[in-house]
Amino acid sequence: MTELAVLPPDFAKEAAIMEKTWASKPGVIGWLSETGHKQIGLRYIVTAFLFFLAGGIEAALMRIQLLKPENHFLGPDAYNQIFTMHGSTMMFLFAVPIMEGFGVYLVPLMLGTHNVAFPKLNAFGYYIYLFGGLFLYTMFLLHAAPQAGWFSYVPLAGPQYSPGKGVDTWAQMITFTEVSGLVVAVELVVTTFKQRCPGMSLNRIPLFVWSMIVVSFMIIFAMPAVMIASGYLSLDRLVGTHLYNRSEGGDPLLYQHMFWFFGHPEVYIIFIPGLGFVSSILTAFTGRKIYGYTAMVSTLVVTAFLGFSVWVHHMFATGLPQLGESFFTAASLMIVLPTGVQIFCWIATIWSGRFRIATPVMYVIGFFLVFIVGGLTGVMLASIPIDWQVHDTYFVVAHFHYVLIGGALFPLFGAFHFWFPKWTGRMYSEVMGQISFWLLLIGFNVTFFPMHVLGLYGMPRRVYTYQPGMRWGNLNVLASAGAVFMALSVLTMIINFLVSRRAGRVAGANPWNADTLEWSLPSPPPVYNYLHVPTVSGLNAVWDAAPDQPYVTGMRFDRREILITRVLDAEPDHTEQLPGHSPWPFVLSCTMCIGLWGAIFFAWWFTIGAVLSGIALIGWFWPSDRELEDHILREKGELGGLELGMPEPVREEMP
Amino acid sequence: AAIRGRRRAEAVDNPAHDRRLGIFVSTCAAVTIATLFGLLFSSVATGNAIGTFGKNKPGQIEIEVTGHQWWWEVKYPDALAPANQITDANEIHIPIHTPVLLRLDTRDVIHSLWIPNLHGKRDLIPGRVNKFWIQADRPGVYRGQCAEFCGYQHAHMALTVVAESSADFLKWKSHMGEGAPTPMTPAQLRGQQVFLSAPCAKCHNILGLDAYGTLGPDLTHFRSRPTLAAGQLLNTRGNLAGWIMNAPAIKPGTTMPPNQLSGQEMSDLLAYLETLR
Amino acid sequence: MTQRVLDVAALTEGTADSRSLIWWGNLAMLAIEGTMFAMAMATYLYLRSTNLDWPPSTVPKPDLLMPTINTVMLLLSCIPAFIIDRASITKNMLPIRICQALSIAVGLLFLYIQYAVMVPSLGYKWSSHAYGSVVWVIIGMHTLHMVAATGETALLFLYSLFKPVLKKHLLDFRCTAVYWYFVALVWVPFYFIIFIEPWMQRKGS
Amino acid sequence: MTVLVALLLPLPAYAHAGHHHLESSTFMRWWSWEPFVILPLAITGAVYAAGVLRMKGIRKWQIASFAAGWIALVIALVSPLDALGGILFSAHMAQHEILMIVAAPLLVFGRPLVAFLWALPAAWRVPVGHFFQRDPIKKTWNWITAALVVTILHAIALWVWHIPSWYEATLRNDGIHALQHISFLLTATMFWWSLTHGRYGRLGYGAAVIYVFATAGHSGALGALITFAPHLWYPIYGARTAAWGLNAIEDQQLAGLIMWIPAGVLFTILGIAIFAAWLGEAERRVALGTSDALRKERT
Repeated sequence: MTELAVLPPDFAKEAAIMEKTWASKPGVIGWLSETGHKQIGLRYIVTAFLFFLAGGIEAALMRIQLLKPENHFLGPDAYNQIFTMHGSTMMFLFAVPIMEGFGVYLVPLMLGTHNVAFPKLNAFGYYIYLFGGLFLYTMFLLHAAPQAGWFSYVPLAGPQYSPGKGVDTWAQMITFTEVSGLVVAVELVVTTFKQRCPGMSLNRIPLFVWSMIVVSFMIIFAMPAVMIASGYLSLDRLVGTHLYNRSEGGDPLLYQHMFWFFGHPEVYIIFIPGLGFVSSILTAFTGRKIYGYTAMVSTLVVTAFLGFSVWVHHMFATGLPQLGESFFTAASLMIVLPTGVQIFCWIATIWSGRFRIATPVMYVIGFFLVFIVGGLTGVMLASIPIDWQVHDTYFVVAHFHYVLIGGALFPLFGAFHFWFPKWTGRMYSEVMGQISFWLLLIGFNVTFFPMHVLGLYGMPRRVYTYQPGMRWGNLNVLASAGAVFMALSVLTMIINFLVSRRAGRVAGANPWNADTLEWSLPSPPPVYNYLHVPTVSGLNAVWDAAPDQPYVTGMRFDRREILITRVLDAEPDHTEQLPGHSPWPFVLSCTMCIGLWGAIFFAWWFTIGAVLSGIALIGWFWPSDRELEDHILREKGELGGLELGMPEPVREEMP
Repeated sequence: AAIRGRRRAEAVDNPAHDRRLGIFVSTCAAVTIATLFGLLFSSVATGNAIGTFGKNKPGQIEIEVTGHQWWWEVKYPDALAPANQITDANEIHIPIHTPVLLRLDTRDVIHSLWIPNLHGKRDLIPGRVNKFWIQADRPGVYRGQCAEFCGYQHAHMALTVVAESSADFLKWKSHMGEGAPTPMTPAQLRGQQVFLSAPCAKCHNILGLDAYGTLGPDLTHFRSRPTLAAGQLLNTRGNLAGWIMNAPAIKPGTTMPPNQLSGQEMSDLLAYLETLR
Repeated sequence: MTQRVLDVAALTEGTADSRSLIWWGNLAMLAIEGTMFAMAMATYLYLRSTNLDWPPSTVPKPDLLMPTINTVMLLLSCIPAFIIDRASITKNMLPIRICQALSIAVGLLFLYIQYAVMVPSLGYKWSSHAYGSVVWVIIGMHTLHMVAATGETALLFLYSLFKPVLKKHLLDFRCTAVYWYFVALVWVPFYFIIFIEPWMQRKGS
Repeated sequence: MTVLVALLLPLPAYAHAGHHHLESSTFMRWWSWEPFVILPLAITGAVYAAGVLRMKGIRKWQIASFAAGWIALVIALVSPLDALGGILFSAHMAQHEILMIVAAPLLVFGRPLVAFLWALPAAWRVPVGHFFQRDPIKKTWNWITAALVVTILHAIALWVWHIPSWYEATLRNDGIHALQHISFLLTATMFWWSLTHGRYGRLGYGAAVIYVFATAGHSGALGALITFAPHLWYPIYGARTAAWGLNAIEDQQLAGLIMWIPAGVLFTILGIAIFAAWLGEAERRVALGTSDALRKERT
């Protein structure tokens, strides 16, 4: 590579070509064959947010039902469906996908590349997620929703005690959303390790991106477990296997082990991106780099490691070996340490930086307050004698809402406000932002703090009603009242965003003076992201850039060409061309729906779907005309050679 | 494009400052570790104490609790004379100051027995027997309930634990061991016939009567129990009549079917059931 | 002021080795599927440890001959896969085509033997007992992967007969070869637990 | 965190301290002085010491690491732990874990191969070094120590030896027992060697973290299976354990737990150390200026 000292380019002309190369196609078919990461990322975010609203409405219905003892607002049938839907929606259709959406949207921007590594796969992941969610809600509206809880323990969810198609729907939804999760995980891992802009060595990857890498690895090793667990459930229900049937040699606890082997990492999969948001926001609002970068990254990895060995603490009440208690408690307590170190590093950062206040950072403060309470009750739950008392009570409900809303939702809402100017090019209203924050903080605590007390008073989870004389009534009224504030908060936020999107102040490229690469782009970013791949010379890309910070030249503008760099030091290695629009991801997700939905009703549909999917895959991988055209040009010598007789491959990092 | 319009933040990081921050973070981490150790030790010590207190103590008794959707079956096995086993439902009688070993099993799905004032939870899992110890030191009535979601009526699956002096307990036990009292009045006799001819006897057992159903709770001394339908209703005559007429309306999902009884049959049946004390 | 640039025009476009995106994607997919197989294995071992009667006494000792031949054949099929892998580096199409044809033949034969000989001789069904369920699940999972590996090879074979072979197809050949190793090797522990292990048990202990 | 593990181990035993029927003073005398164990240990230690004395390149912490690893070997193979392993499954498990994730990595961090080479007389050093650099030998070595290969080898060693009939055979026959220990120690040493000094050096530390994770995963799974098993895996321990006051099933649970949790914590520590070294390597390379064009020295 050479350095040029001249500044020749005609940016406008190049930009016009790039615009044409990367542009979206018009029309419905164009929309369905979109593969740009920003569009797909936004679709994830919007879809997941809509599911969040649905889950919120379900929560509100539950709160109404629990307002008074022996209430008849919802019967047990409706209530059990609704709490199952609430849990499944929030875990599988909202929390994970929305974090993935942020990853898909932000990671390529933060890394200085044009798109994710496998754009078609990315689009496929979105549709499969969407269809999984729509299928669940369709069945819900047809009164055939699952009602065995979001955890679907067998034998309650098994063929004998849950007749109907509800649990099958649930199991299939799991397959769909987990496929989508796995797809995004693969995307993000490969994108991050191979497509970083030159100069972004491992130790300069933004912390948010690290959090997404850690999450992606956790997804790769955790989500297969729940797919297998729910797959066995489907098989037991649909074709009569006995994997969970004790009387034929199966074991219901096998399901719990596999479910929580996934379920515990799942919690981290949800809140680790939240930690990434916090780091991003704090960097911008303290004006200094995060204190203890290496410690922050390492503790994320430690959390991931430990997350896989403590699933058993969800099963303390199943009667585990007494001897194991000290081990399980110790392992669960150990998780506190890495998370604690992160929090201490943030405090150190705030302490030594120039702290400014705005809505995003207020959400971060909310995160600290709420998440720490959740962490403390988590420490309590790690203790087996305490867990035996409060397990499956409202105390646990309070605990994990403090962890998940504190650890994921507060940072997420902060992230909404933080990146809103980047998405839309306009600023949100600060006043409304702060109003929605206070409503959420107050509403959340009013809703969930009393649940700790309810749990200690003995109110179990998942009861559709309770009896008078249990002293639970008033606290339930309080909790329901808090929910009103939470609803108002979300409403305020939506209105704020909808209005500001059109009428907000123009934001400019970097309203927060933040440090990561996406803030060097105009808001909203152009369809191709970077006209020239940037380079970075420090952890805080924007702040550390020299006045003449180099950018990359010599790449094609008329192809979707991306720069591949080396894993460790991000030295330029080679270029690759990404595919453009393609209808096949959509088609493939439809054929998979035929197979997997159909199988619920008649097993042969699975085979039909598999054959159709095979055909769709052939279409998917069929080279485009453009690739063949390039090939012909190459043979004529008009477009670089095909370098046959390549040297012995350099095996770089992986075997 | 190249990165344009960048502003460099003032350098806030200086080494001396960062050293202080390092000390802060490592001190906090050390304190965290120390605290966790304290918690670990106290937790394990407590766990051991409550997990094993009944072992090797004299005079312990064993009770078998079986979960059903949505009620509890309670058995008092008699090791010496298995035929003397007592069967009860939705209430556990225990003597005070005595360690009681509960053996937990389930007939259908997973349930979890939780008597908050006596101990934490333990799941009832198909195909395995979980055991745990409880002990009451004060006489009284303790409420317990199912803590693991078990379907439609998970909310209505409570039981009561009656802790009483050993003498009272033995008295209760011997009373329970007797069969049902013989009906005296004509109404009661007619009621007994209703019980046997209507579907009741298919599901319920009454000791000393030609009724051996095991799907529903044992009714031999059912009027001595304080509640109906696993803690949902007080065991009053009115509630009982409503329950027999149309149980699913009161407790949707219950396996107890509605019964088409004439007014006369119902009052006879109630008269008979009144005797089962 | 001058503006520095980093000129990458000299870099090659695309590679057919471990540096490329697809290679990494392939590895990630293998990690996912490897985890799934590990879960299937864990299921087997878990159920084995909770059942004293395992395999159930009604299950006859498995036939060893055909499954062993089949397994050895599958392992040997790594050799053509290896040749495809190596020959793709230099785009030497003749050995690639021959070995692809060979792989397809082995794949089909393996599947034929699995379903025409081995499965009927098992003596139980997935619905017979949990042992049957888990064995069938394992065989089914592996079959799906075998079908995928064979199908992928077949499609690449047919495609390369009629259409120009681009660099990305060379990469596809190599990734398919890696996938083939995976599908072949992952069968070995399952072969061991389904066919060998029942013979190693001292019954009645 | 190491302290945490160390403190964790005695806890369950502590809970049962009141019960054991064997006096600790009795079993503390059970040192094994098997020449087949003592001799190789002594020779290895001496050769390493000789090599280190002659050569300057090995750092102090590396020497300390080797020494610690050597002591761990003594604890595992010579101290009463070895004899106790014949009575208690859990002690046997602790012994194996010490071999595989304490001794093996510590020995490897001490760069024993370099030290051994230097222990040779000066005249031999170069030819021996050259011999190992020759193509077929180097290629074979590279292949055998490829991270994936050693990970699989180590996994096979771990799982195969836990098949009941095989494991019980080691308790009946000292020769088989020695073979088991050798295969655990050897594959583990190769595993850690390959990850830390292997072909790709620090470049490969990213992949190494995944291999550590995978190994932690399958070994933890084996531990979990042993912990939750309702029956004895190795009935031979049934009678032996009673003398210790644990019942055999509890002993088995303890063994499984040791393999699952303390070992998992050690894997985590080693994994994170490798990960941090990977990040450090990135930092070093950037500082060395391979990304020269990007540094901001020019204005």
